[in-house]
Amino acid sequence: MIWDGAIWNEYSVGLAVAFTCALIGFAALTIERDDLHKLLLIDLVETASLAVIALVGTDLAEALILPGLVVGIAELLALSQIYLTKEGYQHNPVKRLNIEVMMISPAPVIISTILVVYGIILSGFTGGGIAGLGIVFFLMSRSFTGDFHVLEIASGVSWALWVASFFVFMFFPEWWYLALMGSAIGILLKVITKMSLVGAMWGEPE
Amino acid sequence: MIAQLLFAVFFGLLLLGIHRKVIARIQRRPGPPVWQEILHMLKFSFKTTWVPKTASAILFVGVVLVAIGIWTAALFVVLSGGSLLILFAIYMLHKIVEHGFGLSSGSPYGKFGGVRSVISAASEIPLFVSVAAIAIFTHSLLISDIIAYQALNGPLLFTIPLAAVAMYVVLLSKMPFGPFSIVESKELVSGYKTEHFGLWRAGLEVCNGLKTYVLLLTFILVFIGGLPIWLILIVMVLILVTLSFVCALSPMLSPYDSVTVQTLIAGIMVAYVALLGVMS
Amino acid sequence: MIIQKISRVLSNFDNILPVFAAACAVMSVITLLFLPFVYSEDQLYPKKIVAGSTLNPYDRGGPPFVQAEIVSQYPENSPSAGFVTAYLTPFSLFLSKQTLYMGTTIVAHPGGILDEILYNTRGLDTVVEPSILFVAFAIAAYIFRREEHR
Amino acid sequence: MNEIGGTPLFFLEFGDIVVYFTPFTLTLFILALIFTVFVLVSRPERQIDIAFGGDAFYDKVISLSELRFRRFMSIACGLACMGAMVTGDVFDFTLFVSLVGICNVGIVAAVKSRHVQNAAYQYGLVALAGTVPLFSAAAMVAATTGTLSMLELAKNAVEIPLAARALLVLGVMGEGMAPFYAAKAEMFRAPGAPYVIMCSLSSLLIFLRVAEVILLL
Repeated sequence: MIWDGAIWNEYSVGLAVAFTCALIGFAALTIERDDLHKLLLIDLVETASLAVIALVGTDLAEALILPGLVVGIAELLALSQIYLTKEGYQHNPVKRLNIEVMMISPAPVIISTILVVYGIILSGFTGGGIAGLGIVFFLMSRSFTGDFHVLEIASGVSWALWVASFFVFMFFPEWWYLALMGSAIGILLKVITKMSLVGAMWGEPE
Repeated sequence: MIAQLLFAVFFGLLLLGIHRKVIARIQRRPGPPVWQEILHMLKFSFKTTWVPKTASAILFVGVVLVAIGIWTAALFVVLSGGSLLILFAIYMLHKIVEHGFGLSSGSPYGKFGGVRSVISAASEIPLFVSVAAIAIFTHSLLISDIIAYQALNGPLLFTIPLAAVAMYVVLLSKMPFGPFSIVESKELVSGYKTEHFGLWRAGLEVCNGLKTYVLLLTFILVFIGGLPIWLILIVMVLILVTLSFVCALSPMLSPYDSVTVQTLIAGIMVAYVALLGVMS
Repeated sequence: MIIQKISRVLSNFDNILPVFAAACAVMSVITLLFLPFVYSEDQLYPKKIVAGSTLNPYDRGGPPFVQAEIVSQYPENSPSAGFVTAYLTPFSLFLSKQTLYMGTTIVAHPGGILDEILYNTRGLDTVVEPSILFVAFAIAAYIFRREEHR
Repeated sequence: MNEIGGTPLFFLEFGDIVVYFTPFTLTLFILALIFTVFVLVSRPERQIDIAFGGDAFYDKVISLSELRFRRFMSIACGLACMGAMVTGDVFDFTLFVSLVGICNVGIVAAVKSRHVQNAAYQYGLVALAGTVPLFSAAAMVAATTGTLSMLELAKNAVEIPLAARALLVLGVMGEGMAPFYAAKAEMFRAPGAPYVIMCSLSSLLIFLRVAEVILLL
């Protein structure tokens, strides 16, 4: 009864492939005992779910992939921090990127400034990623005494900005341009702060 | 409405009294008088009342009000023939109330009673399964529609006996002294209600009476159908006596075993309803 | 007794991931058995590839600031749908004129196609999504900072 | 539409995502609201252990910052719950559910004990794994029916694959897993009753809601 009637269209073939991948991933998860490997495997399985979303094959799929991806990344971020704490790993001082020829070299500053400025021009998600990369680069090559209050406030502001622009979109559609720019800046800030947090957690010079 | 509410409270407490009496007689004890639970409720109403110093005051008091509120709402839903799903939502949220009672006091005994209440949430899954089974046949979850369906096609008890059994198990898990009543087993003093005394305890007793009344009433309305009120009360007592027999004759399971047994029942029910769904 | 054995396994939270993963694996197999599914051709926000467009694969046609056609679920709820789609910032316009292969970059700008759905018709999704990110960020930052202060 | 949770009382439109209140979802919404208010206004209880062999007692002290953080997480959890209760869109529902999942992990993770951290990590892994069936289910609904709106799906125009429904339930089970293993964790011994209650309340609420969603589709 399963086989007759329905045709094996592209969508079903795609689903078959994606769920086979998920199956392999989950099978590995059932036997894996090491906590860190579990985390990595789950990240792998997540990719299969993104594939299932992508199979919708419309613009809607793209709108759904972004939240799906973000949820995965966000939970990964939180979980890896919990992992570090629970295993009692000390904050290992990582040697900073040793690319400076002289003690006070402006090179990293210039590179990261270029990245940040370019990111701001791009704006949106990609822009945030690039600008954040600039800050990560800067943090890794400079000494940084993590001032998380600033990052948290920036993250909160970006979140509030996004929600505010959403409401503008919904209730004052004639001001859509303002809302669009607001949310673009919001997402930019959001991605930048996340990247900087990653950079700051990465390691502090001793 | 008020009269019905009062009647439900007192009759529910009377049912609990009968429960204790029957268990006592099975165990060859004289047992307390059947109106003992009503006396309890009245006694607690006039006792000194305050809030323990260690408690989280607002939650400690608020949860009593929530408990009475949700079961009053439940009675209203049943009497007005509302959605079965709302009723069962309230029923499941009763877990949170028990949890709140236990945790807000700061006493370790209350706390563990509350925790046990939450881990046994699997006991509620059969409820949804029986809801799904009912929905397959009646295509509606409004209690009034279910009663109308049964008036036409005979009691659901005979159509889907296993769903009725599932709901019976759920009733059983809510009865005191039963095999699943791990929330108030004796090693936890009085379980989640250890620290609630005075007026708060009276509120809890009111809630218990209402709960027993509403659950038995729902069971009858959903699986047997609309009966005249005097017959409903008699059937209620009959069902209660069978429950008391089960409670008196079975030992209490250890907490995790109780959860496992309930989960297994839930699994069987899911398979049963999946089968029903495929067949229909 | 078998029940006691089962409860011993289930009561240990180190075992919940294997148990859950096993359930997921079984479910994947069941899904595979239920294949094939019928793909509904009547989709929301359909995508068409306009060959030769610099905005490929995100071209929806329409000059800037003119409403483009969008198939949404409840068009009456989003009267401004399609405006954002048709809009390109001066910089994105410049990029799109220079090269054929910058389509995906343009999406990242305010005014990209993706933004239309993200910001407008499915805005609530994207409100929840930064909230998830915000909460996860707060957890990580809180735990990290507490370790720092010790 | 078939009336599982009663007739919708009113709608709130956010573009394609329509939030609607039936008697059922409204009941759940109000309960989530009541408990969120409790979290907001009530102070955590204090725990006292009597020292063995005397009348002296120990008072458990938990840092203010931890309590503040857990309160923040519980409020976020309450808001996420309210969203999940009333949203009328399948994908939006899955997103709210994953927000509930991560908040639950947050409430647990803040407790400063190695054992609890371990538990939080395991719950977190399950929550993360739960997003796979959850999002897959939503995507399969979208692909096979061409819509995500529950109001449209309730019209039963196109049959949704049974597998998609089962995946949805499995995903919600993964996200709401944490409280059911809570007895093992020390988290319940740490003060903060209102916050822990939010953890189990949210799980029960999303279970209730997914039951409605499944019956509705």
